[in-house]
Amino acid sequence: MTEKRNIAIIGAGIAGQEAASVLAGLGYKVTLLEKQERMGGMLNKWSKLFPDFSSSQQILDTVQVSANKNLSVICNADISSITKENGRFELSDNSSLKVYADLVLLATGYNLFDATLKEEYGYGVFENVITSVDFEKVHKSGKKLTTLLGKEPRRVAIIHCVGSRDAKSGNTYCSKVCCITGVKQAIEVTRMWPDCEVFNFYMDLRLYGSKYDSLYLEAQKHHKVQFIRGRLSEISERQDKGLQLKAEDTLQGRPLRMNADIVILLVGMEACEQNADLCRNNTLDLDENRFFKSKNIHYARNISTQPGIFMAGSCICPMSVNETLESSRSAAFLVDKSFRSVQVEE
Amino acid sequence: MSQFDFLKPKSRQIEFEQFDDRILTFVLERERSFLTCISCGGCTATCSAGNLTSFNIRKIGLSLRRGSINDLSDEIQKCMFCGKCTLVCPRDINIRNVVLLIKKRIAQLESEKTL
Amino acid sequence: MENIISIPFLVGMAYLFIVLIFRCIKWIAGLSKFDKIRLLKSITGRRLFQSIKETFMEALLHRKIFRKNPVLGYMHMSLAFGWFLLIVVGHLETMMAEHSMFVPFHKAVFFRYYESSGDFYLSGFFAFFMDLLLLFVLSGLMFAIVKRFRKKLFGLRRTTRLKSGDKIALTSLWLIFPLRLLAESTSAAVYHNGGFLTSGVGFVIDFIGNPAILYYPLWVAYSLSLGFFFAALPNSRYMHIPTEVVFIFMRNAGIRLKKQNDSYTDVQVFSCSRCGICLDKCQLSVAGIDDSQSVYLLKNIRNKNLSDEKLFNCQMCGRCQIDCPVGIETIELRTVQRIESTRDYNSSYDYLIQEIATKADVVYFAGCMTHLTPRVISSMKKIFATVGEGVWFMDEVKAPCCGRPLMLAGQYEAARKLIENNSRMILDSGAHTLVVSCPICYKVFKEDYKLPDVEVVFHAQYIDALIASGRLMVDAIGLRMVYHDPCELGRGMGMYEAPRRLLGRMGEVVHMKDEKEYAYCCGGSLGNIKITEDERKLLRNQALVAYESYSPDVLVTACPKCKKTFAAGRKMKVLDVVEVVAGAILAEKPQKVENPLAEQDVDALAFAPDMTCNL
Amino acid sequence: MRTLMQRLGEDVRLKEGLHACMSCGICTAVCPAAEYFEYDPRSIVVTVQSGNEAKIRKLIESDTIWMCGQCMSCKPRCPRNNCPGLIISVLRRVSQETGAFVKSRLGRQQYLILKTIGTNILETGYCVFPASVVPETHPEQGDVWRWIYQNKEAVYERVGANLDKEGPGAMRKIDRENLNELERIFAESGGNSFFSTIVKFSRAYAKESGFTDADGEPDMEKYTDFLLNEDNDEK
Repeated sequence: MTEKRNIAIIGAGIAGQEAASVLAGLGYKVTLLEKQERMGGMLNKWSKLFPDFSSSQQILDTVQVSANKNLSVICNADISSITKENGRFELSDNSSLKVYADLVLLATGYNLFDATLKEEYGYGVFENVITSVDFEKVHKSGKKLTTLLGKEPRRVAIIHCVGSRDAKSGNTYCSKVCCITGVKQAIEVTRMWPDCEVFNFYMDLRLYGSKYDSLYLEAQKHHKVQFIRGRLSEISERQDKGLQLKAEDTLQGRPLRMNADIVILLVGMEACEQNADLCRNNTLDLDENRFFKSKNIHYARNISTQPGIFMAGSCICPMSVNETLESSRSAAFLVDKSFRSVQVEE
Repeated sequence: MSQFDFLKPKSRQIEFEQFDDRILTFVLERERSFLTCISCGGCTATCSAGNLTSFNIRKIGLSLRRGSINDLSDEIQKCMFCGKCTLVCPRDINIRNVVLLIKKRIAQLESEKTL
Repeated sequence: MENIISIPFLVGMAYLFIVLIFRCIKWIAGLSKFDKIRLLKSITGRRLFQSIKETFMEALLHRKIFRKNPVLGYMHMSLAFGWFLLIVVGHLETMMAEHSMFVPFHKAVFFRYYESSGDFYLSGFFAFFMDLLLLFVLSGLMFAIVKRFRKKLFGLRRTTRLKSGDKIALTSLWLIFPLRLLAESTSAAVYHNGGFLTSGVGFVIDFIGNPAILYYPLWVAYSLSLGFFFAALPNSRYMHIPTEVVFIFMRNAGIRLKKQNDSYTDVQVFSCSRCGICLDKCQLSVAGIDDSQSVYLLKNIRNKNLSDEKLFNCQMCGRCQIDCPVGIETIELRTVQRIESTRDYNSSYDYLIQEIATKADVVYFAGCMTHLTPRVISSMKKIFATVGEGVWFMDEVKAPCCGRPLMLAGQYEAARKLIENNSRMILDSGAHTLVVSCPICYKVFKEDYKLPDVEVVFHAQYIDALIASGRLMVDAIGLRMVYHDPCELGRGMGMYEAPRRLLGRMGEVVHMKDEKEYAYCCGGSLGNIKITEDERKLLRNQALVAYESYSPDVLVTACPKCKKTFAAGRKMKVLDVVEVVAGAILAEKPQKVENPLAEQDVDALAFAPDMTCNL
Repeated sequence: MRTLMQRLGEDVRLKEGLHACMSCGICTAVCPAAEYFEYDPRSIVVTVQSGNEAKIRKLIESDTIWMCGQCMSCKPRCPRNNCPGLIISVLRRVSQETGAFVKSRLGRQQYLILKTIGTNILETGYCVFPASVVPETHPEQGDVWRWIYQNKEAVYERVGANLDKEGPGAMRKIDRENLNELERIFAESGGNSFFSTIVKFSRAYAKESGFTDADGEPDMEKYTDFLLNEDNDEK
């Protein structure tokens, strides 16, 4: 009976893959659609995970969907529209691809904030300004973080809330994972260069998860990472390509000028631009932050405003890896439940 | 040995009960966005005047919200009104208007000779 | 007894004249000594004719309104010029009938009431011509009535709201000409004369009623409507009619607005006809701000109830001023009010005194806003380095403000202190050229700084000259560009061509409908101190949507504030002119041209695919 | 040359007192000194935590570290188990050892304290002994103390004390044997060398500041006089 039920999952990041595995295991016909060439999504860009420095590859390997007669994967499928006809959903991309399903699970994930939009922080202008994602790339390559001239950095500044909690960037929400990422990367920098001074510039430290605060404590105690409460206003470049930062040390109540060799911008998470396309032709809604809107944020977080469309992972709101996986299992459970209740009614 | 530090019990504590809200109320009635400040300090860091002198626009806002308006009249005069603070504020606070309103209220209080 | 009907008219007229004379005396007395001399000289000299001509063209023919909006122009012209001709021709007619050069005023106005025979030279012609003129005026009146209730037909989105004085004046004005038509028609019916219009209407009246009974009340009503209109005029917006004449004379005499209110402010304020053209130009309405536009500013100044909330809620972009048919200096007037409003505010910049200048040929002043757009600064540095200019970057580390933002807020005294200090620094440097990359700074450096032997140039001009003289070479990079005119640079300083010429050297500048003096404001203006950020976004989006419709590769502007505002809209790539140049610089040996559009490719940071989808 | 940070780090009290501060401010909130002085234990901890040599030097040369009353109210309240009071003790020690204390008014008073309490304890066995609190040099004690001082024999007898006399009882005279023992403790524990360090730096400062006798040697009488009258408000 359930074999005939088709589920389309958009996005083969860890959320999509986890849900696909669970649902295929329950006997549903699952089509997993990925817009990029390969699966894994944003986690491919990460090296190590907070708070335990475990490898992101390990997670990717663990959630990777295995060959299964109930599961088919289509890559390079950039789904841009969902319509419902005769009780079935039709998913199509900009070319000729069409996928039909009885139920849709959105696992489209998130986009990274484009740091060039925060021009005063100099990303794309000054070479020694990098983003947290650039840092992950360096870390993953096994190389050490160096300045543009290949030198050992004496001082690294990590800037929190770039593109998050910032009306000027159009994102007034908190991306939630950047604070702990900043702490993690600060430790990673000091592990690369024990003599390097690392400063974190924050507005509020939002270390909400279990074991996060102990990582914060560890960063201070064992790695001499320093925390300055103050929002960076601008970066300028010195003659020697070093950077000069301007912020206020709000706890001292005085403006602060600091030279740094490298600045890491903790870029926030944004909703995908394609979300709006998917909302066309149906009653799917976005919330005020352009993420998919839940039917109820407490007890129906995975349920969208369009009956038959479910959601998993960071297309709902910014989430960490463990939350994403929990979210996708929860979504799989609700999908299964909805099929069963429909059959009872029949 | 004319004076003794320990015999001068003038408290530094912020006395919330002696809240002088004459400027704060005036500003808040006219610029609601002032309510949302999180004291991130972006304004002070970017401030043109703050880079040249001890002027600290965030602290001015904070003093207002703490109801202490001593020395505010002198401090606010240092603002050059360039608007960089407004341009960097992550909470979209119209800081230029806040400054203008503070100046207006101070001018009013000074003319009433109550400041 | 017969003259009784003219009494309401005469009383109203007398009252109006007394008020007008009183006002004129007050206005002239309120001028400074120099302005009085200027006015006297202009009245006695050749400028008199120019003023008279302008009065005729603008106050009667409404040439400027006609050019902008022919229907609205016709409405104003038919009412003003038609009525004027009715008075003149009516007077001639009376002179002809009375065989006298001097006829009492009321005789001419109520000519058809007094004159029954129609037996004088050219009486037939006059009857026809006067009817034609009346028809002309009535057609205008019809438009006015339609406009009041169907403003959209006139291309106006909104008109102003009326006060009680306006309502009386408006009602009586609307009644004057229909009543005149009816009164003259009943006369025509009784005396069997009149032109094509009055005799025709008279025939109808005769058919449906008794003209002999209606005759007297209608003439009284006509007289009353005139009387009411004249009496209400000084306290209504129709005061603009006589005031505009005074305004034209004063303006032609060379009188200008001061940094404080004087009677010239009053004259400009009273010259506003509240035609509503400025309302339509104002972008604030897209943000739902409907009470602070120029017309309301003038009204509020006149009624002495101008609040700060309205005074400071204006972009100071100058779009309203471009099309004002009366030529009221709305922006300068608002600035004066801001000066008046902030006169008691104190400021002190003693801390600036310690700054010391560096010797250089050229001074570069980036300005506060530019410090938040480091690409502009790095592009400027690249150009200076390429041409080998000896530059002192005056505000590289510490940024004193140019003073313009203070001026926009009305704090001229405070701005002067900054100007003095910055002037000292620039003069101490011994530079011959001051380069600025921000239009806000450019305007104040050009207009309010006294920098003898220092040429103040805007970066677009400077770079254009570098290229023209061969010191800098740029390559055509084939971009299709929309150029946004910054308010302070375009309408503020009249610089439209230099940036376009510069951009034209490298790519195509798209010609647009709303450009140059009609360009949009980006919404980010420092002139507006009350607007919220959300409202600013609505203004910005209006401009962005317009620019998007030309599907350019890039939106180029010449102001850091505009750039930041537009970039935050995330609709298209936004560059400053100097960034375009920096991306197109040709070194001596041609090298690969750097495309300014090339972004740091975020996706390139991902790793080569090591995982396939072949499950 | 050891850095200041190294010097501070060698002290076990720093290990005990500073783990990691998150600037919550509870120490400042509870601190009695912070209520009355320009004194903020939180920012002192932040400075030490930063390890910035220049800032730490500035700190040990300032009045700030001498304002703490060592009540240790901060210790039980810190959510991170830090103890600003202990950190300040360490800062004071380094200030004394390096001679930085003579750079500040409150720091220079180390010499006065040494002359009073330090001398008292070695000579009498008491930190504060009634006979040493002379009304002339302690006007802050007021008129009541002046009367007690003038009539101290009678007053102490009346309350049952055995003031400065042989035998048992409160305020009794400490015998030579015990005083010798005390002195040995001071010699062994480094108390004496600590005292001599303070004296050494104070003498050098006195000389540098022109408080000298005819031979150009430091005149500590004059210097004491100077310290007693140094203006409180010159800050």
